[in-house]
Amino acid sequence: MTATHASDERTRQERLVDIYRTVVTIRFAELRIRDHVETEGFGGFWHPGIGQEGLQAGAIAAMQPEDYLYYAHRGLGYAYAKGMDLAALFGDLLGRATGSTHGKGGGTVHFADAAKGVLGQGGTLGSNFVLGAGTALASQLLGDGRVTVVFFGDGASGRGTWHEAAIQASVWKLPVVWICENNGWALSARFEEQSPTPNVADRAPAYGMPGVIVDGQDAMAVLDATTEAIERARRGDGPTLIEAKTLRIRGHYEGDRQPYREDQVKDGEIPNDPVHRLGELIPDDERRAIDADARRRVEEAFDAALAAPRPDTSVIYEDVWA
Amino acid sequence: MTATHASDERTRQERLVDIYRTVVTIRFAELRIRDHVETEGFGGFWHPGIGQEGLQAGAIAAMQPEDYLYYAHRGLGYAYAKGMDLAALFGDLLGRATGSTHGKGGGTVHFADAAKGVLGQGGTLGSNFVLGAGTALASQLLGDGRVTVVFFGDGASGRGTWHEAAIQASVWKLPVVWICENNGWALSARFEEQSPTPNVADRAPAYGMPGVIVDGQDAMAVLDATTEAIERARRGDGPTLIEAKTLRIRGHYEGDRQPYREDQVKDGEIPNDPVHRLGELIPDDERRAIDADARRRVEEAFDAALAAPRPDTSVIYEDVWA
Amino acid sequence: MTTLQESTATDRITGYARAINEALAEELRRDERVFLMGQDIGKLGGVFGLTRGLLEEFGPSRVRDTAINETFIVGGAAGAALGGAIPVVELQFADFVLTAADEVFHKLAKWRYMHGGQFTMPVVVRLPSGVVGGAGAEHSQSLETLAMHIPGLKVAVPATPADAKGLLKSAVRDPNPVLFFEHKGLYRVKGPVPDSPDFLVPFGSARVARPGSNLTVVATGLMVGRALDAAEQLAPQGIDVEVIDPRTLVPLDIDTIVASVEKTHRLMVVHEASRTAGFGAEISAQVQERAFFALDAPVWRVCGSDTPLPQDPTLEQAAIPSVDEIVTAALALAAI
Amino acid sequence: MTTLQESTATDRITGYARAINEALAEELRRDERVFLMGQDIGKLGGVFGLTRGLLEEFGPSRVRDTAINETFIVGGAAGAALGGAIPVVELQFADFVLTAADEVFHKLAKWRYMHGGQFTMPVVVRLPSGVVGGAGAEHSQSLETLAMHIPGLKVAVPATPADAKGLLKSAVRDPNPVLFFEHKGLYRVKGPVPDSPDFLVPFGSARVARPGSNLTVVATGLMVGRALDAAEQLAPQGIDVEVIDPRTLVPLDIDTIVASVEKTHRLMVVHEASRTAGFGAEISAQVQERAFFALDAPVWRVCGSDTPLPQDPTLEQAAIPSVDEIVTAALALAAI
Ligand SMILES: Cc1ncc(C[n+]2csc(CCOP(=O)(O)OP(=O)(O)O)c2C)c(N)n1
Ligand SMILES: Cc1ncc(C[n+]2csc(CCOP(=O)(O)OP(=O)(O)O)c2C)c(N)n1
Ligand SMILES: [Mg+2]
Ligand SMILES: [Mg+2]
Repeated sequence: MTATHASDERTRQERLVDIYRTVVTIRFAELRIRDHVETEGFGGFWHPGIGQEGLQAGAIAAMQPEDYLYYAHRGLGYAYAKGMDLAALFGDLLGRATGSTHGKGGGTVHFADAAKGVLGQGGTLGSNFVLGAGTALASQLLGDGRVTVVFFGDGASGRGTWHEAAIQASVWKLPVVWICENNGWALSARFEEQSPTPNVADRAPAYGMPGVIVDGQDAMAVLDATTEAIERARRGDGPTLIEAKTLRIRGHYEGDRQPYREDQVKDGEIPNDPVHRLGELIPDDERRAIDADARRRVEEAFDAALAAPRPDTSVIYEDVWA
Repeated sequence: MTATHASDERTRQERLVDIYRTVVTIRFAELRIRDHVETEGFGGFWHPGIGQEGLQAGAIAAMQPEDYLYYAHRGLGYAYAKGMDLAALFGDLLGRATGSTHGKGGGTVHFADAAKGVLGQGGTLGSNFVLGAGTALASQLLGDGRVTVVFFGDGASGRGTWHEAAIQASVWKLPVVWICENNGWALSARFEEQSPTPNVADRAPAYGMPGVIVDGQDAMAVLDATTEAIERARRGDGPTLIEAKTLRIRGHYEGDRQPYREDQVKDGEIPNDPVHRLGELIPDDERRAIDADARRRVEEAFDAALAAPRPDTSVIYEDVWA
Repeated sequence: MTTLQESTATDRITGYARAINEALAEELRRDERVFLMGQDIGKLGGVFGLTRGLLEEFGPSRVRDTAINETFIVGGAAGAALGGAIPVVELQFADFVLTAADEVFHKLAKWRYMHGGQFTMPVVVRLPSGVVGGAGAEHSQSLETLAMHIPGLKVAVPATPADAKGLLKSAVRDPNPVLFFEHKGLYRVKGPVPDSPDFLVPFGSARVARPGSNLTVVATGLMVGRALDAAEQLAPQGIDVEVIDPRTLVPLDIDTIVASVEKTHRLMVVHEASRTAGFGAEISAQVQERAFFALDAPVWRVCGSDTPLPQDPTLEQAAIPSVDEIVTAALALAAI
Repeated sequence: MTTLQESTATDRITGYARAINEALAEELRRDERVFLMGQDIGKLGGVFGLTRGLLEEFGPSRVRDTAINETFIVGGAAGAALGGAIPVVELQFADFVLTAADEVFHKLAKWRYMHGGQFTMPVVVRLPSGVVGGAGAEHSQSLETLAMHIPGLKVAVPATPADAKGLLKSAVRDPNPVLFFEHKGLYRVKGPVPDSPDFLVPFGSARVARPGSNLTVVATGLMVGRALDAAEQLAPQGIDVEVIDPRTLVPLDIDTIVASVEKTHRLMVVHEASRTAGFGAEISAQVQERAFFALDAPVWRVCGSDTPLPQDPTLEQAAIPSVDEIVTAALALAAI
C-alpha cells in the first residue's frame, strides 16, 4: 500500500479529511470567483478549475512543504493546496496590491510564493516542462532533496518543450513528477482528435519513464500515484508521468459558451464530483462542520481581497531588475 | 517481398547495380572532397558522410522523381542520389557561381534543386521535421500524390520540433517518411548517453506510427524498408519512422580530431562497408567498369567545379525577396 | 508614394475583425492553394472570432485546427509553401512568434536566400498583437520591430478595417513571407472599407491619416487613433499635426515621412512597443540621416515602457502611450 | 562613467577565448552553486574550445553535456536559477537563441516581473556570435539588438580579452539574466588582462578605446578593431577619431557617448548586425534626442547588409563593414 509510505504518520482517514478540507475550500473559492465574474466581471481571464480540484489537491498532498510546484492555469487550487494564502490569491485575481504579485502580474495565472515553493507558471503553455526539469536539476546539484511537481493539460502535452525536457530529465534521472490533467479538451480541441495515442501516458515509454493513468476524480488514488512517483524521484530514480483523467466542466474561460462542444455539462452538474467522492467517506456532522468553516474562510478572504487597495501605477516600473 | 512492390519492373539485381553505382559515386565524391579539404582546405565546414552512403542511396532509391527530399548534413550523397548534378554540388562546396546556390548559401549543407524535389536543409537541426510535415501537408491538400522524405541524425531526434511535427503528421496521416541515420554520435555526444531508450525507433509508438530498425550498412534492406514506408504514406496511412543503424567513420567535421572518442575508426577503415556489401553481389568486371566510370565522372565534375568562376559579391543582395 | 484609400470604389462600414474575415474568405475563394491553419480556428472560429464561418464554407481540409505546436504551425507553413500551397496561419497571440522563432526568423526569412533563390515562401502569419485588457506579459506585446530587424520578412501593421483587409489580401498574394500584426484592441473598431474583391492595399505605401503643417506624428496600430485624438486637442492650441501611418514597416515608406518632415520640420514617433530599440528608433535614425537640416528639433519618441507588460488592465494602459502623453509631448516638442 | 581597465592590477597577455575560460573556472571555484551546461562543453571542451579543462577540474555534475535541446538548455537554466543554482549555459551559436526564444525573451526576461518580484533569475547565456568564416546564415548572426528591445535582459558584447573576462565574471555575479555575446571572430585575439581573480568590468560603463577630437565612432565586438584601424588611417588625413566601445548594450552608457559627441559634434555607429532596426538606430535616436544641437551633421550608421548572411567566407566579409567602408564613410561624414 503506497499511501503508508507517505512521509507522515497520520492515518489514511485523517489524510482523507485533510484533502477533503482542501478540495471543498477550493470548490467554494471556485464558486465565489465564478459568481464575482458573472455579476461584477473583472479584468483579464478566469479559467475555472471546477471539477478538477480533487486531483489538484490529492497530488499536492503528496508533496513536502519544501518541494517545488509549477502549476497550470485551471484555477487557483494548486497554489492554495500548496499552502498559499487565499486572500493573496484572490488579491491577484482582483488586481489588488495585496495579491502575491502586488496586482501586477496577477490575473488568474501568475501567483507565486517563494516561501511555499510555488514557483509560478509561464503564460506560454509547455514552458513549465523545461523550467520544472531545470529546478529539479538544481535540487540534484545542490542535494537539497526536493522534488519538483509540474502540472499541465492534455493540450500542453503537444509542445516540443515536453520532448526536450522529458529526454534530459530521464537521462539525468532528475527528481521531477509530471502531472497531466487530461480533461479531454484543449480550448475547442478534443484530445482524441489531436493525439495519436488514446492516452498521454502512452508516450512515457518513449522517454524510459513510468506512465501512470489514474482516475482524476478520485483524490486518494491521485495521492497514492503521486506519492509513489515523488518517492521514486526523491530516491534518484528519475521522473514519472502521471495522467489524471478528468473532465472540463465549464468553458475554457468563464464566459466561453463552447459553441464547439456538443456534450456540454449541464450547469451546476459535476459528473463524478470529487467533492462528493471524498465527502461520502466522512461522517455527516464532521463534514458539515468542515464545509461551514471552508465557506466562512473563503468569504472572509474574498471580502478582504475586495477591500484591499489597488496598486499604484508606479508598480509598473518595479521588479524589472533585481 | 516488399521490393517487388517497387514502382518499376527492373529486377532486384538491376536495382542493386543502380544503387551500387550511386553509392560508389558518392564514395569517390567523399574521398575527392576529403582530399581537397586536407590539401587545399576550403571555406566553411565539411561533414563527411563516408560510410553512410549505403543507407542514403538505398532509401532515396525508393523515392519517385517527383517526391520531396529534406536531407541532413552528412555529405552530399542524399542530393546526388535524388538526381542533382555532381558539378553543381561540388560548386556549392567550393563556393562557385555554378553551384546550385550560386556560391552564396553554399558550403556543404544548403544545395537545392526545385526540379529534382531537393528542398534543402535548415541550418538548425530539427527544422526539417516541421518543414517536412508541412510539405507533406501540401501534397495531401493539393492531391499531388507525392511523398516527403526527411533525413535526420540521432542527435537531431532530441529537438522539440520532432514532437510537434510527429504528433500532427500522425493525426493527419501526412505522407511523410522520417529516416534517422543513427551513427551513434552527435558531435561529441554518444547516443546511448543522451537517449533514454536504446533506439530512436522506440519512440515511434508514442506517435502511433510504425518504428522500423534497419541495418544502415545494408543498402537493399534500407531500400525495402523505405519502399514499404513510402507506399504506406502514399496510400494515406501516414508517417513511418525508420532508424538506420550506422556508424560515424570520421570526425563530426573534416578536421575534428575526436579527442572525446575512444573507439576511433582507423584511417581508411570502414567497418561493414556498404560499398563492399553491394559490390560482392556484382560480377567483378561489371563492378570494375562501374567503379572506373564513377571515378571518372567524379573527377570531371570536381575539375569542372574547380574551373568555374567565383560569384560576384553582388549576389549578396540577390534573392532576399522574390 | 501615398495612397488615399478613400479614392477607391464605394465604401461600406465594416469592423476591423470582419474585414480580416472577409479578406480570408475572398482569398480562399480566389485560389485553391490557399489554406488556413492554427489553434481553434475551425469549430470555434478563432479565439478572437476572426475565422468564423470559414470552416463551414471551405471545409476541414482548408481550415485546419492544429494541436498546440507553434513550431509546426509556422514551420509546417514554410514546408507547405515549398510544396506549392499558400498557407495563411494564425498564432493565437503575436507573442507566440517566440515559441516558433527559429521557424519565423530563420526558415521563413532565409530559406529562399540560403537555397540560391530557387524557392518562394508565400506564407502569411497572422499575429493578434498589442494590449487587449488583462492578457499579461506574454500575450500582449507588440513585437513587430523584431521582424523589422531580421531581413527577409515583410511586416504589416494595419490600423483601420480598410487597411486590414487590403493589406491582408496583398499579403496572401505576395510570394514573400509576411508577418501580419493585427491589433487586438482594434478588432471591434469600425470604418469604411471599399466594397470590391479586387481592393488591395500595397505594401510600402504610407497613409496620411491627417494632413497638418507644424508637426509630423508617425504612429501605427492602436496608436494611430490616439495620435488623431491628440491632433484634435492640439489644433485649437495652434499645433497642426500631420499624422502618418506607415501601414507596413517592411517595406517602409520613408519617403512619405521625410516629405512630411521637410514640411513640418518636427517629428514624433508614437508606438506601443517598448521604447528601446523599437521601430521608432529606426524611423528617427533614418529621418535625421535623410532630413537632418530640415529638422528644427530632435525627433522624439513616445513609446511603451521599457518593462514587461503588467497583466492588470489598468496598469497595462499606464504602460503604453495615452492621448494625454502624446499631447503633452507634442506641446513640449513644438516649443523647442 | 568610463572605466580605463588599464588602471587595474598587473596585466598579462591572454587570448579572448582563454580569458572566457579563466572567468568560468574562477567563478566555478568561487561559488559552488555555479554550474555549466550546453552541447559538447564537457569531453570536447566546447565546439570553440571555450570550456576546455573544466570538466576535468569540476566534474560531470557541474559541467554538463546536454542533448540537442536548446529550450531545455535555456528554460532549464531558468528553472535551475529558481531552484537556487547559478547556471552559465552555452548555446553553440548565438543564432540558436531563436530555437529557445520563448525561454530567453519570455521566461528569463519576464519571470521575476510576472511573479511579483519574488524571484531572481541569475542566468548567463553564452552566445558565440558574428561571422567566423563559412558558417552560414543561421550560424553567423549578430542578434544582440533583439535582446536590447525586450525589457528584462542584460546584454554584454565584449570586444577585448579583458572585457570578455571582466564582464563575464560580473555577469555570473549578477542576479539578473545576462545574454553574453562573444564574438567568434575574436576568440584568437590576444590582449592584456589584469591578473587578479577580483577583476570585474561593470555593466553600463563604456570604454574609450581611442580618444579623439573630430569624430566619434561607436562600435562593438569585431567592429571595434576595424574602427581603430580606420582611425589610424584617418589620423594622417586630419581626422582625429574617438572610438567608443559601449561593452554592454543593456545597460547602455549613453552618457559617455553623448559627452564625446558634445566634443566632436559628429557621430558614426558601426555594427556587424544588419542595419535596419539594429542597435545603431537606438544610439542614433538617443544621441539626437540628448545632443541634437551639438550635432554638426547627421548621425550615420555603417552596418551589416539587410540580407541574410551568405555562407561563402568571402561574400560574408563583403556583407559586414570593412575598414575601408568605415574610412570612406568617416571622410564623407567629416566633410558635411
Ligand atoms: C504556446 C501556447 N499556445 C497557445 C496558447 C493558448 N492557450 C491557452 S490555454 C490553451 C488550451 C490548453 O489546453 P490544455 O493544455 O488541455 O489545458 P486546459 O485548458 O484543458 O486545462 C491554449 C491553446 C498558449 N497559452 N501558449
Ligand atoms: C538546433 C541546433 N543545435 C545545435 C546545432 C549544432 N550541431 C550541428 S550538427 C550537430 C550534431 C548532430 O548530430 P546528429 O543529429 O546525430 O547528426 P550527425 O552529425 O551524427 O550526422 C550539432 C550539435 C545545430 N546545428 N542546430
Ligand atoms: Mg485540457
Ligand atoms: Mg549522429
